[in-house]
Amino acid sequence: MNNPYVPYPVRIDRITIENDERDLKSFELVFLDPAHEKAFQHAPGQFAELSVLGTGECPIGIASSPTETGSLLFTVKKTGVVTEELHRSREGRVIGVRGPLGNSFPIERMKGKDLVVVGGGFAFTTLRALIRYVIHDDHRTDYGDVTVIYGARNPGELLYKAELDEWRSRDDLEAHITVDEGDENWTGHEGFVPTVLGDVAPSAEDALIVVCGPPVMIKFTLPVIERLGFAPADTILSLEMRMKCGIGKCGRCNIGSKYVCKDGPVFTLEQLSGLPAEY
Amino acid sequence: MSEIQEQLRRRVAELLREGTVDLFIGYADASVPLKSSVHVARSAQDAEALVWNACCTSNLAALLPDLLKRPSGFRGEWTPPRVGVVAKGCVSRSIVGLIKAHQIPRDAMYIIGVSCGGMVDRHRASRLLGPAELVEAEFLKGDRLRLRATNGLEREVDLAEVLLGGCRECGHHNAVLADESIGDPIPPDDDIARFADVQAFAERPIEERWQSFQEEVSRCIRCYACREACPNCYCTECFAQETAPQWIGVTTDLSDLMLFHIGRAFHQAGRCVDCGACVAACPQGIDLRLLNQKVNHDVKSLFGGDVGASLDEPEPLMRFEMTDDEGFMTEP
Amino acid sequence: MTDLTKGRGERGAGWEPRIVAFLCNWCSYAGADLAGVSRIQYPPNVRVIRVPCSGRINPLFIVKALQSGMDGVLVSGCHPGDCHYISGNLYARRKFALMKSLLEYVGIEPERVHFAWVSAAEGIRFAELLLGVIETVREIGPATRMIKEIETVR
Amino acid sequence: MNELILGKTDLATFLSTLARERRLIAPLDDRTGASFGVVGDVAKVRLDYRNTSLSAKGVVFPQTETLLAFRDGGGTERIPEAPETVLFGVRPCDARSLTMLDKVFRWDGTEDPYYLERRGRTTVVALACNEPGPTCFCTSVGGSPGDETGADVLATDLGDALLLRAVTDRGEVLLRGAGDAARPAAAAAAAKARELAAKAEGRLTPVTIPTDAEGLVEAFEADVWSDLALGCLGCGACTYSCPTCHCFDITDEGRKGAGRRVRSWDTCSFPLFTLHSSGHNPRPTKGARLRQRILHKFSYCPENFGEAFCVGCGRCIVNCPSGIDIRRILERLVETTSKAGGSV
Repeated sequence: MNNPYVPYPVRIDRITIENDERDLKSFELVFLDPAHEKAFQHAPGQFAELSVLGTGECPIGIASSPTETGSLLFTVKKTGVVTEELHRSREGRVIGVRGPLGNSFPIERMKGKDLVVVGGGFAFTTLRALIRYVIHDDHRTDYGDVTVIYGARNPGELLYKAELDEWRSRDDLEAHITVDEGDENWTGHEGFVPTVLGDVAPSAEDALIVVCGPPVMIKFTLPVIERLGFAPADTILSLEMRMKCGIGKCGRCNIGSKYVCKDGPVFTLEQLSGLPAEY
Repeated sequence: MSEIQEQLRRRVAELLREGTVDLFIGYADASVPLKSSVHVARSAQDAEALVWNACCTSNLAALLPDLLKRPSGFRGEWTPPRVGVVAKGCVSRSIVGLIKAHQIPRDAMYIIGVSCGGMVDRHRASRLLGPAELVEAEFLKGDRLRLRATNGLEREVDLAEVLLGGCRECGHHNAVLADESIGDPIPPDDDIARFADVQAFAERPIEERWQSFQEEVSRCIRCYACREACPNCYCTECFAQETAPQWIGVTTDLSDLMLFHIGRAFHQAGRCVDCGACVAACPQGIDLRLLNQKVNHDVKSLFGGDVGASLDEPEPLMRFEMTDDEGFMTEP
Repeated sequence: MTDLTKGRGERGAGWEPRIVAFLCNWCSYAGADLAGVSRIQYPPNVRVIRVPCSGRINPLFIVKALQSGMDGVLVSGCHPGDCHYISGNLYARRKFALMKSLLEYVGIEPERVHFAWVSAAEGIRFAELLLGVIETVREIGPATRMIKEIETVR
Repeated sequence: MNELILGKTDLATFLSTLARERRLIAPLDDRTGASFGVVGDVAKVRLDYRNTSLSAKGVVFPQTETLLAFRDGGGTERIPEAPETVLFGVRPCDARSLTMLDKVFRWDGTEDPYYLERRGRTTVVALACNEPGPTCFCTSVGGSPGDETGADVLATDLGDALLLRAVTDRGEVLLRGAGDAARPAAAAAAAKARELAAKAEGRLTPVTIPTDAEGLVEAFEADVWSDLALGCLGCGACTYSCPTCHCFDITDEGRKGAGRRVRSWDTCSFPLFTLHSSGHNPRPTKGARLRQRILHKFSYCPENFGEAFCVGCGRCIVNCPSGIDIRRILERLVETTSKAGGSV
């Protein structure tokens, strides 16, 4: 019986600091054992428990797409005991990863449809995995137009800055990057994500919209999504919840009868509206 | 006790009808013998369920901070509800402690003081029936109590024999702070040997003390009923569950249980009114009083004072004297 | 299968008591420093933790040290009246008296936990105090009570 | 071979044979009445208790257990080498609760090796209830004083003897190995057992249980919860003594690069249970937390596992410091939700 509580050992290959405040870092993790790498087949939208023996575990979305072989990318904000220990770690340290956990974005159902990806702040991690998967040469033709709207408080807080520029230059992807407050050399949008989404007004016709961000952004974005004509069944969200086991046993991450770690973290707005408002 | 109950019900109904209070906290019957439940009356009709008997072991002061504090995330102007509470001696002393600690505003409360002859220790009474479960308890004339078990076994006993430890040594039968009082005051009985159990335990050899301390805390299941039942435990984050720093492990290892109980008892210094709510709340029947009373004894003998006796008496650990004892210190 | 994560020696040959000392920065730490500066020898059994004032010492520090397997704990601050913060030591004295009494009451050997006042000028007195504590702890042997043994790989 | 009579005088020899090659756990004298413990002296085993204060779940789901041990970054799993165990004298409600825990720890094919290792080595000898107590309500949640669910052997106290009936193969193996202390039972014994069970069943007062899972969720917004929770202290006494509560925490311990990852019981009554590191808490009030305990048992588990996770043992009623009675909560809920459910 394989033990779902035992993490795969991985080495921190590269650490990149993502924002000026230095409380957001991306960790590239490499499996020590190729057999583990083969076993760890994930899909965009899934998460994993990062394990630091002696400190604990924390659930973090997988930021790399399955098309990026060789390593897994996790972007971690320093907020708690385990994330602080991760931020203190140096390249070369061996930690653990447990997963892949939870469900993924409905990449099959998205085929043949236009995609609108709306992200805010550091919740952009699993959305990056989705975008990288969709625009990958093997998959791009399966999907229609792709519109990305991603916002952060200020330019310094934007994740994956290099990639954002590359996406903006692509012709098969429409990327709108916005910040609440620009600085002198900021040339992109200036405004909150919901307003930019309203201005860009992507068509809801035969399209799915994926939105992930801090609660305040979700609160103001959902009405805009509704106004644009996206049906609740076509509005896809990825939720965050306090988690420990990640495999539907420890009883802590439920919303109504659904466990965010097992039945989520990806839900449609339609599913969510059927659940009690306790998230 | 029952005339106090009648008067209490009538007064609370009036207070609610007049709107002097928005809600009144008291006791009601529970479905388990020798136990009462916490009852919140919002209407005159609710007041009918209020009871006053020898099973009212909860310290109602423990519920006041939650009710009288601005709910987290509340927008706009918030005024605390007018809360009424029935207060026996120890509950009123806990209320005094909470007022001094700025946890509850005096003016938002209407306190009905009651004279209290002591509450039954449910564990102590049930133990008289062995493993069979206590099914029925009946208070008889002359402060007697008849107990009946599932297997029909019956025992009759003096109430005094099964009272909570704190009640047997009680020095405050009447409320020290109240807006009105019910029941004629009970005079203090001065000839009781206070801290007798602490003295007896302290005189036992150190190995024996260590052995029984281990036995007592090894029964703990970390459910924190003792902490949640205690009015002194109003911290938003308890040292026992802190993660940065993590003082104790989230385990039932004996060492972690010991640290929890030593830490909890130590935090009672100069604040514990010996109401026995923790002893009554513990599902494992642990003698928590063993530690609380030791700290109370030391505070009394070293620093004097009477816990929760008056609003203007400063807390013993919030002040010092130049002449404080140093006998415990080590000289080279 | 329980294994000790730290090398806690048995009373056998070569066992040396391990003491942790919480010293207040302004007096006792300075006193310990003075002892060193004036070449007064005192054994290396002690690990010093400097705290701003004896008033900063949370009684949980003491039980946490015992839980981690320390054989002895010394807590030292300024003499009453000398406290850099006027009354830190005076408030602390009450807490220390209660903690010492409670620990002994539950069965921790009184020789394990020591409280003292050492001023910045008392280098010799600090060394003597420390020698006394080490000998007292040596007499009662290694700590066995309240220690948290964490199961791990050998 | 599946029905034996064991005279009370031979009980000691029967238990000793069991205890010889297995770990025997049975109710022993305890200041809270009776509590499960490893049996040293078989004479200490009690049969005259109504139920233990804590449930028997600790035998298969201990309050604290090591998941992994590690040193210098390398971790190894710590699957327990659980001994063959006989859990003797467990009441039918507790035996049934084990089948519910099985569902959680085997849910959707994700198997919990720690629980299943212990569970697989445990033989359950249940003791039917002849005298249910005032806080029992097993018949209202699909159980009964003579229920066999979850038991490998069902014992019934006939007064001077115990009728032992093997329910599963594992039970049969146990009885076969019990030596000659017990002899095949006459038909009359089984009839008497059934009669005792029926009499016991008659003494239980039914409780109206909300059986409509969705209907209950409609009560989610009702302010009945904050009322019900006013007296609640938010402690773990009810959940830690409940046989079907299975929530747990995972934390790490260790010094200088060596230590362990521990699983320990946790409860939805504590605010820290769902507190996000951002400070947000989806269940900020006692009312929300009490709602989770009730809805998890009577709405979410029926939906996920097909049955309410309550066996009617009444421990949460006996152990609640504030005298909160789950039966009153359930009745109040049935009133509040439109569709009333009778007893199952």
